[in-house]
Amino acid sequence: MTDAALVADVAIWLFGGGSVVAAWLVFRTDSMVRAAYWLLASFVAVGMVMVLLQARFLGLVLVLMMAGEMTIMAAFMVMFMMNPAGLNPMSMVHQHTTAKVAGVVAFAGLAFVGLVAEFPDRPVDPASEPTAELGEELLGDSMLIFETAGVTLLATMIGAIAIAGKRGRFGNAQEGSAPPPVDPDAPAGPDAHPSPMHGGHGGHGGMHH
Amino acid sequence: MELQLLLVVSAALFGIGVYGALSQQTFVMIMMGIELMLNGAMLAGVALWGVSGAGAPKGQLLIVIILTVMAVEAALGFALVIGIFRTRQADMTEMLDELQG
Amino acid sequence: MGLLSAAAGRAEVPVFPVVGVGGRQAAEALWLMPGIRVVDSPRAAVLLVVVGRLTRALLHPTMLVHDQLPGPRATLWWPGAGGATPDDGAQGTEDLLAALPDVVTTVPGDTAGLLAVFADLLSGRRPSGRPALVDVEYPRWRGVGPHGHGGEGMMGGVPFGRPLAEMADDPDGLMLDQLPLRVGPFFPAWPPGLILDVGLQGDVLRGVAVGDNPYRSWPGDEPVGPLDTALFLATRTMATTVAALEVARARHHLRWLSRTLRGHGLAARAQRVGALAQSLSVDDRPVVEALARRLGRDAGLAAATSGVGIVDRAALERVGIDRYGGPVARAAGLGIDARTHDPAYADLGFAPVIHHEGDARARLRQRAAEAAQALSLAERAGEIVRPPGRPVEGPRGVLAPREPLPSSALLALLPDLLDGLEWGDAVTTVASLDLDLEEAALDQSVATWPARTSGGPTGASTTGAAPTSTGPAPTGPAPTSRVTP
Amino acid sequence: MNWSAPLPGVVLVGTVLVAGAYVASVLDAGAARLVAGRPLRVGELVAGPWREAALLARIRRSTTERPDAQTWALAPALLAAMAGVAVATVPLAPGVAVADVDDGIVLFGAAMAVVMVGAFLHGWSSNSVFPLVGGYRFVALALSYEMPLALVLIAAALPAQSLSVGAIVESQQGLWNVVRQPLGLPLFLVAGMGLAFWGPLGMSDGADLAGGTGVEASGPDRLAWALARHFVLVAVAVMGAAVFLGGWQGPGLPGALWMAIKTLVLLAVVVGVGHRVARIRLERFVVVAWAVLIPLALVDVFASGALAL
Amino acid sequence: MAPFGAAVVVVLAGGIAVLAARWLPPAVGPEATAPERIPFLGGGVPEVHAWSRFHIRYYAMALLFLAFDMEMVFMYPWAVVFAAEGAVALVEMLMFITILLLGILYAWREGALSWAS
Repeated sequence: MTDAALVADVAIWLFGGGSVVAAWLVFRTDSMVRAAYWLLASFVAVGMVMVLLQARFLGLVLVLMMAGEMTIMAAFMVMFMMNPAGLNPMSMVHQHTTAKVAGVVAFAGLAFVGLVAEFPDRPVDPASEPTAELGEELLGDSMLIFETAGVTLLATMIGAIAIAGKRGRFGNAQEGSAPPPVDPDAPAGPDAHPSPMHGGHGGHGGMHH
Repeated sequence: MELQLLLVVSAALFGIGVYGALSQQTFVMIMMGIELMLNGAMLAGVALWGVSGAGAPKGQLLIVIILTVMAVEAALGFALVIGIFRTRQADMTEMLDELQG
Repeated sequence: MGLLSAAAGRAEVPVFPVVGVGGRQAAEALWLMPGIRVVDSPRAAVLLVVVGRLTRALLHPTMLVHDQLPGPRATLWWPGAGGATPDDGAQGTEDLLAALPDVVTTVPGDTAGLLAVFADLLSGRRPSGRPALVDVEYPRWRGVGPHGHGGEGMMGGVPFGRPLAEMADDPDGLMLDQLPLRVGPFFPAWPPGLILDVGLQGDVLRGVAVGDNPYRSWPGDEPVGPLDTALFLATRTMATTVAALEVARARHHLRWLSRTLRGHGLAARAQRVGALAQSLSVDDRPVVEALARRLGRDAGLAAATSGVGIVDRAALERVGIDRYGGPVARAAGLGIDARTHDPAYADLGFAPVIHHEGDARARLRQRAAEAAQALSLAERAGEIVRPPGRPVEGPRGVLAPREPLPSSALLALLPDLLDGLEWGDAVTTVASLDLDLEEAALDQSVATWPARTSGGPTGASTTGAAPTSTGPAPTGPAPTSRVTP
Repeated sequence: MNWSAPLPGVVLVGTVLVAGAYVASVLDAGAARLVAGRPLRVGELVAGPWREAALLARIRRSTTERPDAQTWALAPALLAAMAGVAVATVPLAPGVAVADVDDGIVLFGAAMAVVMVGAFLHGWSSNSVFPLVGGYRFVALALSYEMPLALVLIAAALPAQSLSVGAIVESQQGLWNVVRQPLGLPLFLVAGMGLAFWGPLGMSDGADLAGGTGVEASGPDRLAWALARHFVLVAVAVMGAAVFLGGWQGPGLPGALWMAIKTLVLLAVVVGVGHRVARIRLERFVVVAWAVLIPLALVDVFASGALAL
Repeated sequence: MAPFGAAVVVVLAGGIAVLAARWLPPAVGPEATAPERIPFLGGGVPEVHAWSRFHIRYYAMALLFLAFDMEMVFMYPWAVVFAAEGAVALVEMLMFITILLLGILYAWREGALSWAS
């Protein structure tokens, strides 16, 4: 085994192991932003493994796509999760045992198949140009799949916006929508806020030396 | 040997994804579980393509399709979360059950 | 380390200004001083420069901002800024400033003194300022309860000393968290002293209220002053030349333009305009006219301001600005201007500049055009003298006997105007109104300006910043007015 | 020399980034003085960045009540690392490229996508309102400029029939892309300004937020963030010079010098625009990006494609 | 593979260098006091943590991005083989893009790109 091949092998193990660790941390953190970016880390590690396996374009494009997607994921999770930064320790799980068992079973089953099944040893030619081959495939035999993807994405865009948005320019006051907030805790005027000098907030109100 | 270990790694990713998708209560966290499962699937696909599939273009196409599925799932998933939250102020599956029941 | 400190000691001095009573002009002059960089956040500053006189309500914010300077840090005090005598109410501020450690008192605009303090700090000859506020222990916070929640549910309790934000309705239909914020009085994008209580939902303001005016809590007798409109207020007792008034008006508008340009991320262009304002004379008319044309055409500024903060006639009438006129009203199509009926202007062919859109861009173009118009009037006015006592058109509107000053009315616009705006648009809107909290404080504490007879800080003695040079009298025929009716 | 070896590669990329960041800040200060109408004191300009850096290194690091310290520290590191990768993909002279991979512009795109993560984290981590709003602003900005950025690079790849930056440079023999694809460079620079949140696209760190994502950063943290931001700007300029201005090609002078000159020109353009054009409203930019910039970038792609046939 | 290795090395080196810059020998003072750590609000004291359910106003645009971004995955390989495949490739991609542009058009018409007001 040459040095370069050894380095590549070690790198594959490091990234492979890293992807699993990062994936596990996704569900071990209370901060939604961290969870999303641990997932991104897992994707990046898998992308690097792909690069090392000669699927260079796919590995890089996975990183490119997921960086955007996971940032959006983080933004949405922060938007819709109570306590999004995990300031209060929390546990948002149910049917924990079932889930654990299912996870382990899925892992064991798939790993067993992976270890037992016989796969032919036909590695990809390092001199090949996988990006160009993918392009030819897309424009040639799989042209319909390619165009179908376009239609699917169009349907996704329209569907997503129709579901998520309100009719018309969303956000403008519309019939039936709530009036401006009358939140008892919202600032209503100067008197609503005790001056920091007197009130003190959670023990932080400053005092003079 | 390399292939087998990569498949074990992808099985681990898939297993963690299954655990996450089943155990989490919020929609978005469930989506993360699903994305992890797809991540494992992609890794397995590329491993088979690179080590055993002699770099057949169809293998790459499969990964591209998985990527598309992920994008579609994410976009529609988030849209649903917004839509549901807009109507019910609920972001957890169980809260949804209660509201339905 | 020595080399590093030596290099650091010669860097531009990052300064965070704290603007007290009468300190606004001196604080703005900081922007033009060589070797000094005014920064937006105390975390980036080394020196805290207290300009003018503090009030009781400004003390805690000052101490807090002082502590937010990371250190090495020091506090400079520039009393007597803006034309007041140095000990004008200094005693009160001194008592207040005793709460801050090691305050160095120097003369306003004293760059050398400021640089010396900075160099001493970095060389270690001067110790970094100790914290002004008492340290408190952060409460321990750990989860209790069935799911490891923080004792009172996931959202309850006060983790790390503060509660979490609570949800509020939104016209968008998504009931998400709204942060109750009290921003000011030293928020750099706002006029000094402005405190706004806002609910921030995402980056959109919900429920805006103007907080107590901190300039009203002066410990001494004299609450405010000198105002930046001092010369105009002085006309009640003092005869002034029309030329002097108009140059002062042009200077006022140029200073506002400079602040606005800075707010839109154009600090360098703001410096140029600020320097022009400082040395303004009638001779600068062509320069100012060119500037007004350029700013009116500027596509970037247009994109940043058009359609933002629209003040319509109804809003003007609701808060009573239709009584004052002023650039805000004229930018919304209301052609009120005291100069129209002022006999001193009768021979000058004056007609008010008017814009109709009523948005921030219209106000920008309005003030730029009025600055140019003012210089043109000054040029033609020659030695015309205006007798005291009549209502005068100030830079923010009509100053009439037994009427409050315009700033309070402008402040009253804010709650309705800002509600529902994105944060950046709200900042643009606030800046475009040319608010002055000192003027508003005077209003609320001393009622109407002509009722008082003593000179006081707003009187004729405090026109230090007002121009006396009106430039050479125009020769030849008066230039044609560029006024757009 | 084998520039792909670890040590020479890191040294080369590091040199380019640091030298570029230094030149960019000197240019920036110079442009500010020109626009402000103040005297250009060359000595002060040249020493300025070092003094500023020394000062920041002497200032204490501040923190907030309950920040996410790790992600806060990670943010500038991410930006710097990604700027490094971006520079590494570009051949700086004939045969001098650290990582001129065959999917170069994809690697560049991936690196620049991760910039969004870094900038968002920088805003999020301090648990303070203004940085938070700034971080979210950057996400909106990035989602808007990212597509035009990738599209104009794809258009440049069409004549080269390759995604490698080296091949794109070679394909400009005789005719630079700035002429062949006139829409490309302006769109690229707009996107590049967004990447470095510079000038009119500096909403995330704007004055209306008192400095946005950087409000709570002081001392070394502020230095790291400023450096990282300048690194990204340099990466953009280097990539722009290679893809649109013919890279190291040019008559007479050595290739590396041509590359340096072209990079400098682009830096000067961006810095100059930054002092002349007001900060744009985020909402307006989002609409313009989707309704104008993306269609324009697509026109660029298909026009370039038709031309390349 | 060597250039990719170089890229990875550059990532690590750049990241580590900037992380290390945080531990330059600055004037390390005493631990920050509680008031020193209060986030900047222009002199005000925040009542609540800034971390909250942040209402992003551009969520519709973000959804649009998720779907539209996929176009990149198809376009990069297309660019490589474009010249070899010729006009057919141009037409196919034009069709694909036109379909996607309809999505943007729809979103724009729906006002999904605009902010709340």
